[in-house]
Amino acid sequence: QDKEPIKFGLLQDFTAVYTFVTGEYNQGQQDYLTLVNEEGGIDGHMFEAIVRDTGNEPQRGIEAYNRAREEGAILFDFLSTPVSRGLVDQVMKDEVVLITPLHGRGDAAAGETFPFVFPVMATYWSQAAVLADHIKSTGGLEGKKVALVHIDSPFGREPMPVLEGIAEAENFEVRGFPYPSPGNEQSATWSEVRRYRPDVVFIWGAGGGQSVSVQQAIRNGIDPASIHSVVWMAETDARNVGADAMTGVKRFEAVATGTETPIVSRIVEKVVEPGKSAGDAANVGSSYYNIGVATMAVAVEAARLALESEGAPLDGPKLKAGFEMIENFDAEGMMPPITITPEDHQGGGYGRVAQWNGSAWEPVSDWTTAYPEIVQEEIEMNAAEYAGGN
Amino acid sequence: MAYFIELLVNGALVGLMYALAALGFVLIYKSAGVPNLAQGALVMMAAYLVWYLGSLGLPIWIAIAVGAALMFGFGLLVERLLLRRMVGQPVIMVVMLTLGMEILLRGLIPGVFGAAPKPLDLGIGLAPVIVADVFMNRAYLIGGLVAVLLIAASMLFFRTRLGTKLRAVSDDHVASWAVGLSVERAIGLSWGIAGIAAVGAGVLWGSVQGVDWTLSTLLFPAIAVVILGGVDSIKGVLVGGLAVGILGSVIPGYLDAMVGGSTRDVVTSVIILLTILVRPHGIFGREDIERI
Amino acid sequence: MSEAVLRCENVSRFFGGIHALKGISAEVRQGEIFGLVGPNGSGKTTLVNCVTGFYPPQKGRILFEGRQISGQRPHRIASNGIARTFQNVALFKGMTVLENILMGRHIFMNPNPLAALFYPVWAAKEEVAHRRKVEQIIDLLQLESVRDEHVEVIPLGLQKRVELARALCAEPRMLILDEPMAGMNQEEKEYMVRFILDAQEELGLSVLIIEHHLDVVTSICDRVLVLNDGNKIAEGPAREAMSDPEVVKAYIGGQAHAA
Amino acid sequence: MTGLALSNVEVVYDKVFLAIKGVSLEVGEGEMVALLGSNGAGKSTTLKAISGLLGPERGEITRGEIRFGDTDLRPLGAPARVDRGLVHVLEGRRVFGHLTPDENLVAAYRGGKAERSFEELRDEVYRYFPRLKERARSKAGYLSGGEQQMLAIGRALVTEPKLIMLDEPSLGLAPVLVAEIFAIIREINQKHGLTVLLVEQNAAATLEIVNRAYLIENGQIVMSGEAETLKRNPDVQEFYLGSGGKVDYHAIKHYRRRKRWLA
Amino acid sequence: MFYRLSGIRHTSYPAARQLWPIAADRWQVGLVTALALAAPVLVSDLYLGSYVLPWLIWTAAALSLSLLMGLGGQLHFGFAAVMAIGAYSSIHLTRAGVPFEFALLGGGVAAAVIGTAFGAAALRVKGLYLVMATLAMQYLVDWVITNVPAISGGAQATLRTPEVSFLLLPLESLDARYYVALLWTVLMTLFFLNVKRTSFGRALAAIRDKDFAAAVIGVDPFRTKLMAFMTASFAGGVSGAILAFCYYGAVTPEQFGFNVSIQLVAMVLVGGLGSVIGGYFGAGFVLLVPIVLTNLIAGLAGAGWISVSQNLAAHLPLIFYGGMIIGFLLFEPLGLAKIYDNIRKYFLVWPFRHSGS
Ligand SMILES: Nc1ncnc2c1ncn2[C@@H]1O[C@H](COP(=O)(O)OP(=O)(O)OP(=O)(O)O)[C@@H](O)[C@H]1O
Ligand SMILES: Nc1ncnc2c1ncn2[C@@H]1O[C@H](COP(=O)(O)OP(=O)(O)OP(=O)(O)O)[C@@H](O)[C@H]1O
Ligand SMILES: [Mg+2]
Ligand SMILES: [Mg+2]
Repeated sequence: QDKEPIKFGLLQDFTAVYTFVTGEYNQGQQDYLTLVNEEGGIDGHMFEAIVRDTGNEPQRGIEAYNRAREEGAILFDFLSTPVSRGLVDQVMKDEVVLITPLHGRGDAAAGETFPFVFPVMATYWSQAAVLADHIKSTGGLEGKKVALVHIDSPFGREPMPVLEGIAEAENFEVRGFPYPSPGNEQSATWSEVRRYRPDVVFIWGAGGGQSVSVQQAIRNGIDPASIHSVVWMAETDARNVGADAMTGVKRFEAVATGTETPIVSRIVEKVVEPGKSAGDAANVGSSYYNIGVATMAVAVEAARLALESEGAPLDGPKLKAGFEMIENFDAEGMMPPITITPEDHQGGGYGRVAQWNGSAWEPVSDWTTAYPEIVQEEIEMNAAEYAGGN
Repeated sequence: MAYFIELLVNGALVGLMYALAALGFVLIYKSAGVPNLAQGALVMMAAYLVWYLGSLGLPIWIAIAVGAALMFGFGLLVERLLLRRMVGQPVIMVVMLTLGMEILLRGLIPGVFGAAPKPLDLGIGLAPVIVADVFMNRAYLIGGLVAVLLIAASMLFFRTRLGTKLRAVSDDHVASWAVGLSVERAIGLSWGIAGIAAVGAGVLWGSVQGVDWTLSTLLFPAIAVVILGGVDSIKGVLVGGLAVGILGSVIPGYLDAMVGGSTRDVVTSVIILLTILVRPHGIFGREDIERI
Repeated sequence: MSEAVLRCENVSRFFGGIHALKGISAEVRQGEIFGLVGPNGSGKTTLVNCVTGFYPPQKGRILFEGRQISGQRPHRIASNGIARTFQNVALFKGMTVLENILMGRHIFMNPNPLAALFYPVWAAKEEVAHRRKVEQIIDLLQLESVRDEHVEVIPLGLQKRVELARALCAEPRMLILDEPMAGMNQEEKEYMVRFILDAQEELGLSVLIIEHHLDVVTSICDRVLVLNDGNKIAEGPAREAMSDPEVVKAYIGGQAHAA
Repeated sequence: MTGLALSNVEVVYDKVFLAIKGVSLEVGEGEMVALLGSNGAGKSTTLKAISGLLGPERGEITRGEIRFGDTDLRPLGAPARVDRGLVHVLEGRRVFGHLTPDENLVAAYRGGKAERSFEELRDEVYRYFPRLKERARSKAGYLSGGEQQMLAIGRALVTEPKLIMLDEPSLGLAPVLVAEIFAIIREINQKHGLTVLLVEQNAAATLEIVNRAYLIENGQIVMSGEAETLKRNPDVQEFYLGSGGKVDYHAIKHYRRRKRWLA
Repeated sequence: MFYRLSGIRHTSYPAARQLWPIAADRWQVGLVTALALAAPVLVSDLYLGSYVLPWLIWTAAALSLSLLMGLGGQLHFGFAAVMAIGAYSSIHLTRAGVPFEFALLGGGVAAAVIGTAFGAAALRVKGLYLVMATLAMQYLVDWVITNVPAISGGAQATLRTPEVSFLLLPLESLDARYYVALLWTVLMTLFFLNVKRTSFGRALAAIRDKDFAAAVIGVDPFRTKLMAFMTASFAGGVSGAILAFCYYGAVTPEQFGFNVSIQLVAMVLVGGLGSVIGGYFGAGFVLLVPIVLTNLIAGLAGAGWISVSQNLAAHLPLIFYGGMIIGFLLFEPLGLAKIYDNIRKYFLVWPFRHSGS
């Protein structure tokens, strides 16, 4: 059987800003595709990953994208906000699928404005909403003081409008505390945070800056249990801070961690153990690895649906249609059940909160979505700005 | 008031941490006349080395000692393989060489040892040191002490005969040869010492932020320190470090809330610009003797 | 004797704690060759630097052709008609002899980046016109053979000559030479003197020359000024001033190796 | 013998420019020899070839032999040659401008390899050049030209040389200092038996103090002999001595006859 | 030692001042121009759009910087910020309804004004200090762009270029964008070549070599340097605008970050300071080598020729790239232009091994 392979362009930043995640994330993606191939592909179609480093540079992204497209790739994942943002227009013109899980433009959730772009997982807005909701249900939000300590970049500031919206609804106070990029030094910011005496702290950064944030919070006498992190907080950060010291810190979680879920245990058995993993076996099951697996699980599911309803050979528009047919897909329990529609490319904005227990991330809430109206308003506002030319 | 003092104290400590990274730069400049843009990469490399040695099971202190020895050797090697062939070339070429080296190391080290951040635990602990309501960062406190010690040691070193010889070499290579100084050995030595200083910076910063390539970006605050203090002055590292740290802590401490963005880099940039406008050679830097 | 072209009135200059010039007054007259001598570090170069604007005097003033020039920046002073050479040869490396000399015409050109955009209509004519003058000077100083060489490869003696050519190209009315004959042997010195005299005669210049070669000073200078430690210790016709006992003690020494 | 001997040395700059073409010369132990020649003749190049300083200027010895006593110098680096007792005072002084005179001397002191203590050597230098002692604490870059020249010579003496090479020590110096420095060079040579190789433009003063001299033109030795003999040579008189210092510069001819020594 | 025009004699001053005095060179230039004009037909869209086009634009940018660094000897480590000013200003201008042609000029003027202001601040210093001053400029401009949403394009910090046309040619198609970029690069090239022959160019070079000697023959160092900053910033600003409109289509602050400034400096140095052909080579090298290496290594790994981890494979281009910069400096410090020159000389004097004496 010689059915033509389905190609995905995983053109990511392995060497610059996203090094903290790309290695594990991309390994998870490749391993999952290997697993699918080992299991016979989808309807006999094999998956092929075109992996290139872009160094977070738009120009290298453009070249890698054009080349991969010529090689026949119909889905792209850049795992780099600048590259994704720079290529959104091109992707839509070329009618191929761009997935932007946990990066890129949040407003791409608006499927009608961004027909070929799929955030697939909870945007930063939804993440903030889920975290806020968790705080509300555990200790209440009313009258609390919330500090958003964030890297001083568009990404760091992104949750602010949503938090302000929720603050209005729930009657609490929120204030932003920016620290300069790359975040390896934040002491002045945290002195200010301590003076503010927050009840709840959100930390919104990535990479080394995250562990510095946690350390600084603890050094300033902030209870680890009141620290809530964006999705970028993993085992490595816990080891940096000190596994014990970090106990109690919470994070948003888009995908379950560990090797227990069926998919990951099959990867271990059929990919890792035979030595076919794309990287270090020790990474398997880590937070970022599993996120990578989940993104590909969604993509492969979309391809399966597209093949089923539209038939081979697949192309961009067919794959897009496949994505929009995804309904209640949870990757065999790895992730919240998502439903993608032509209007909602985020899949509902589901996630949960997990807490570091000294050795692992332990879920402390169910998969949920929160404040959909507030998030939706933000999405629409930004999407309208984009449609208007921005 | 306590807030102000806290900003001041922590700023000073941060400044000393930067000074630690800046020290290597000044050591090389002072004794070889080379602005070493790869100093940040050396700091990163040192941190990776110590992490790697630790992950082999060596106790941290031994790992640091071995790391220092290796970095010293690496400094000698850099001179032997690269700088020796650049003698007599214009400075901009040498600068470019160090830039090439920075790119090379930025690829090589994370490429070989892994790009994801590595933990480096010095056992410093996270509990704050609280003196009269002022919270001090314990890691920075120790880093500041180490910085002061290393700076003092370097100052003493340059008072010795060997130190004088290194300064002579940075002044004029050909004249140094003519009186029998081995320029090669002097430059190698200065790179070696800068390698050791990089271990200090790499280990302390690595323990705070984790070990990954971003350690090499310490070059920029380090350069701000150096410009303010004077590129060839060890005293300048100390004073420049304190000034950059304190100004970069106190001013944003009040300004950030008003502006709604983080102003530290702006403050640092303005410090650099003002220094250059008002006193181009920094506080203690030597002026070029130019006779017309 | 004709009137003064250059006039220094009570010029003082400090460097940090060093008092390099202590109120020097002097004047150079139209068409003469004026020697400036004195021990090393006595302030000769500093005086010249005051005149040409590199280290403006902190006290006193300097007049050129009756107009005050102290306080002006070097390039203004240059375009007023004063040209100079330097103690340590200061040619533009990486340029040929010809380009170096052409630089001397700068004050007559209009250095505008836009000229490059419209090169054929604008800049090309300008260049060709100036080339004629440059060729005259090259001819005068016998530099034809090295015209297209890069300056750093020609011998020091020729480099000094190129520097002189560059200064002459600016068509100055006053020429200042800082040790033009340092490091030259007898033969080369003679050549250099010949060129200086030719230039002075043919172009009608006033010349201020700093030189340590006593024989040259005494034989070509109309008058000299002797400095010592920032003070004027003698001034007057060359032979008289040079035999002043104080000058002999401070500058010439017991058994003079006049060569 | 422990003198210096060059035979047939050829130096090429930048792989293309032949600066000296087969220079041979000898300097016997304790002797004082001068190397005279016009600008760009290759005097400095010869000295650099001896002291091993051609490298930084992209020069290279392509042929010939340089021996100092029994040792072949060509394979040695510059510092090793200083250890053998050969020191070069560079053209244009080149003191360490940011160091004080004292520190300049320290930099040149050879430490453990030296026979005498630093203090001893320094005091000796200050004995020769008392002026330096007065300015021992200010930066060398701000010294006057003559003082810098003294410092450069003093710095060379601290290396305890057997042979000292001086490249145009009188360049840019006032007559009184030229006399002083020449007197000191002579003293160093006569009292301490230090061998001296002197490159000079000031031929008159030089021929007064040296034993022998070589004339170099266009990278080749064109004449050599005892100082007394040379002084009487008509060409040397015309081109180097200026007919005994009695030149009337106003009467110089524009075009001169060719030199005769190759004919 | 230096290249001489052996065998060619000029009979008038103007003839000696031609841009390309050698007939073979004129042929070569003509051929390259013809190839450049025909490129859209000759080269596939992939190569035209992802290689040739950015290469041209970055060449123009590198030449702008080389004007300052190569001719003027003024180091500038914040040139990406200058380009950013040009790019952002021109986009905002076109959005405000200004025709594209004027928006380009406007971008250049904005860059020139701000770039010159920083240049003026830095005029007192040279070398390393100038590097730092311009670095500070980079940080300040970056900060303003990221912290002022009105400039950066709202919360998403992305600013898309509106659809425009250049002299009635809509910038829709790749070919149109290519020709606009080509036009600008050719203009820059001619300008650069001519600058070297004008009094302005020589004054710049003079100041680079010996500022005091330049002053003494009447060159105003302040004015000349300022003019160099102004000219280079203007050209850099226009290049930035062209980059935004003809290549990126949407700008984000990262596109003009500090590392881009460093890349520009590397382009100028690797190519050869102050050399036109070096600008082309340098831009090509710095821009394309990492890309080519990435593809090469991926290809080799895919074919099973090398087996390294994904992590190391991704870092190999960086390693080679750094290594090549070092290699150039060690073995050919005058840059790629010098290598080209050596080859050219070899052929010019062929069949002889050396020219002249
Ligand atoms: N830029 C400067 N900074 C500090 N001191 C200086 C500077 N220029 C000159 N001096 C000092 O001023 C004094 C006079 O120096 P100047 O160069 O004018 O002497 P000179 O007469 O030209 O000597 P020479 O014959 O050696 O050239 C010296 O003591 C010198 O050290
Ligand atoms: N670094 C170099 N590169 C190329 N050519 C050089 C270099 N140094 C010297 N030369 C050339 O070699 C020849 C001899 O130079 P050298 O310096 O030895 O002359 P010199 O006799 O000392 O003259 P001067 O009286 O000027 O000091 C000259 O023609 C000079 O141009
Ligand atoms: Mg002088
Ligand atoms: Mg010489």
